[in-house]
Amino acid sequence: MRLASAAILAAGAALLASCATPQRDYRPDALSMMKRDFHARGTAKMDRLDEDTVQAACNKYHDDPPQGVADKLQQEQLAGVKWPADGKLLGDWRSGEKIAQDGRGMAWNDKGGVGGSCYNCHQIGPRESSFGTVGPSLYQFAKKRGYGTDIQRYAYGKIYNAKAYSLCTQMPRFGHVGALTEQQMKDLAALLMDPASPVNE
Amino acid sequence: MRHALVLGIVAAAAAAAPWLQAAAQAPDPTAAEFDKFREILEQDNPAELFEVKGEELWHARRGPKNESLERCDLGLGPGVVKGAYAQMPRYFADVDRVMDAEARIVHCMITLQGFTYAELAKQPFSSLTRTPDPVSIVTFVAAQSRGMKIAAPQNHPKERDAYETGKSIFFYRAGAYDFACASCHGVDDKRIRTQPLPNFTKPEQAIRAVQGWPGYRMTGGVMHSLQWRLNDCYRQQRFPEPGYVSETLSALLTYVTVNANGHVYRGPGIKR
Amino acid sequence: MADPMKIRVTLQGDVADVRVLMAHPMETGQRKDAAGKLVPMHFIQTITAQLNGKTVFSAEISQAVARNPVFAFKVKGAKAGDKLSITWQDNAGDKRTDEVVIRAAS
Amino acid sequence: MQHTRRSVIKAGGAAALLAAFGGVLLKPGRALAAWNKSAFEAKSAVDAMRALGMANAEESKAIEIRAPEIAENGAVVPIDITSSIPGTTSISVFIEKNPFPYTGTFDFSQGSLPYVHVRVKIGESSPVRVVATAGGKHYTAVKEVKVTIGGCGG
Repeated sequence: MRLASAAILAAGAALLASCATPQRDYRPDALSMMKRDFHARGTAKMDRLDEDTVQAACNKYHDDPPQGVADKLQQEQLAGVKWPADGKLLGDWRSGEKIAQDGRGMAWNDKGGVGGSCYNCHQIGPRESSFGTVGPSLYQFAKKRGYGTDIQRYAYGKIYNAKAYSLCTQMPRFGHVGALTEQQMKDLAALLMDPASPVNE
Repeated sequence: MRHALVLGIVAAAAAAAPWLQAAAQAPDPTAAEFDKFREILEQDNPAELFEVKGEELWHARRGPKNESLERCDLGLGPGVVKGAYAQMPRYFADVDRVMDAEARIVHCMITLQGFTYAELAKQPFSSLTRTPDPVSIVTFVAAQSRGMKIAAPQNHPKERDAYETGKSIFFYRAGAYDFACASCHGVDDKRIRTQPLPNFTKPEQAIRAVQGWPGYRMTGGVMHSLQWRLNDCYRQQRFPEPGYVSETLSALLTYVTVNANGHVYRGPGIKR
Repeated sequence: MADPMKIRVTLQGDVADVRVLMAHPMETGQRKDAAGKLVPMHFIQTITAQLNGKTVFSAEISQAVARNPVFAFKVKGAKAGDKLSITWQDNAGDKRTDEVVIRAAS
Repeated sequence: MQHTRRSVIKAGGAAALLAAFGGVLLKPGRALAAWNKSAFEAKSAVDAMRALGMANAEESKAIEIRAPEIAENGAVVPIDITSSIPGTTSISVFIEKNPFPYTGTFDFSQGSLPYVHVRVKIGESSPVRVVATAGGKHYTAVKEVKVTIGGCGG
């Protein structure tokens, strides 16, 4: 019995050795190691280590999923966007600017307030020189794209769930995960879309 | 309909592209000014105060066993400190796992001196009023590799496993904001606010994950090690908290350090 | 007890380039601790450097000097074998002196 | 308590090496520099200079202030000051926008050269004023240092 299993092991080892090139998938090891080594803290519970369908697809395909997979999941994500019940997509750009500046939210030490962290990754208003470049510049967002309802809807929807438009974008899904409120997302959309917003100077 | 809209947006973005590129690539006089004075700050780095303290702690008889760390094996034999930091993380047979420098120091404090993991992991990071001993000790150990080439080994199968596992951890997207380490550190020439983000998947940039650590942080004037750096990255990644000196962090450090192999380590540094 | 200073001197001709690191919190009295209470002022007020017992450099400073202070100054007329000592004293009455001996270039 | 000090060899150049003794608490050989309370507690640079008897300082180009145009972190701003005014005996520093602008005076005696490197905290963008004293007269120069906050805590 013991001998037999040893023989099987040996055979297995030989098989592995013979096909050296195709690397084994380390993702299961990585995930079980993380699940063993991490612990919940504050609002950051252990379920955050679990992939949802979008994360799983992006992880599996290294952020480059086949068109069919991406389309299907994007449609699912888009269907989940909760549009404002009053039909108004734009709020107050001034408060939008404050939300864009605010980097708090969802980290284990965050208490209370959640901002959009927008300037961390985007150039937005012309008077903030401390902006990141992970995402594209949003300066003159509507001036370049137009002020119409389609673009307004795109702005709001993108903030609500960026993955509905580009499956493996690095941008978080602020509405989908409940980080920002409807009003906050309207205010951010206004920052980008309001003709009076400094963004569209 | 939706496709038409998306196409329209793509077209608009493309039209704006030259301008976008200009914004992203504009030469940054501020960064040049920071670099110039960073050199001055590095000349006399308060990190050296922690280096001295770490050396005292290394030699002092402490803990329930009243022992020093002089028999601690950092991978080059018991008590050999010179060059050890530049050759970690590495596999240690006595624990049958790969350990980074701070993980190994903590292991020695537990096994040689009789401290417990629980007490060392309780408040492992520096505050304004307290610098934990392992932080000072790792600063001393790191300083003993100043000027040496990074040479994290990949000889033992578990060292190669740690690299591959670390790579998978690096690219693993999850959490409230769908972030992975790679979200910020997997592409070239990006920054968060004004902070440049090195691309750790490339050897010439991966050195920036190692260089300057342990680092004296100007904000607050405290000494931090790579254990702190990784912990704070995971906080900003909106993940749960990784265990102090856990195997996950050793694996991640193996991935970025091996990517940086061959570059010269300049010793403990100074950070913004 | 206060932690030791780190003193480094480079001799160029007869000019000693002195660089010193001091371990001190340099509390401004404006910072709040985790409990929201103001941390009292605690900072180095005076510094004296002596070459062979003779004061060559001294300073009075405020809490606006950075935490873990770094100073550099230059002393003319120094030579190998000279003793350089540096003393600081803070507003809490703590003080610390460290001394180094200048060695000839190796 | 025994402290181990290590000497540091600076690579290259005509570097001399200092060996360190064990840390000892010595009695200062002579009285420490006085600490001018009223100057340090003054809320403006002008008041502080008055308290120090430097209010009449005249502008001078012979004072070189080397400081960053934009400081990476206001908590640690390195400043190098050199006076080429003959007979300079002290250099004083005022960070005009700080709540207490007077930051310190450095006295040079018995052959120390009129040069000092110091690292200071600057709360907001501010002129850094320097006064050099020579032959009982006061000379002044100023340098603007910008402080940005920036970054999201990384």
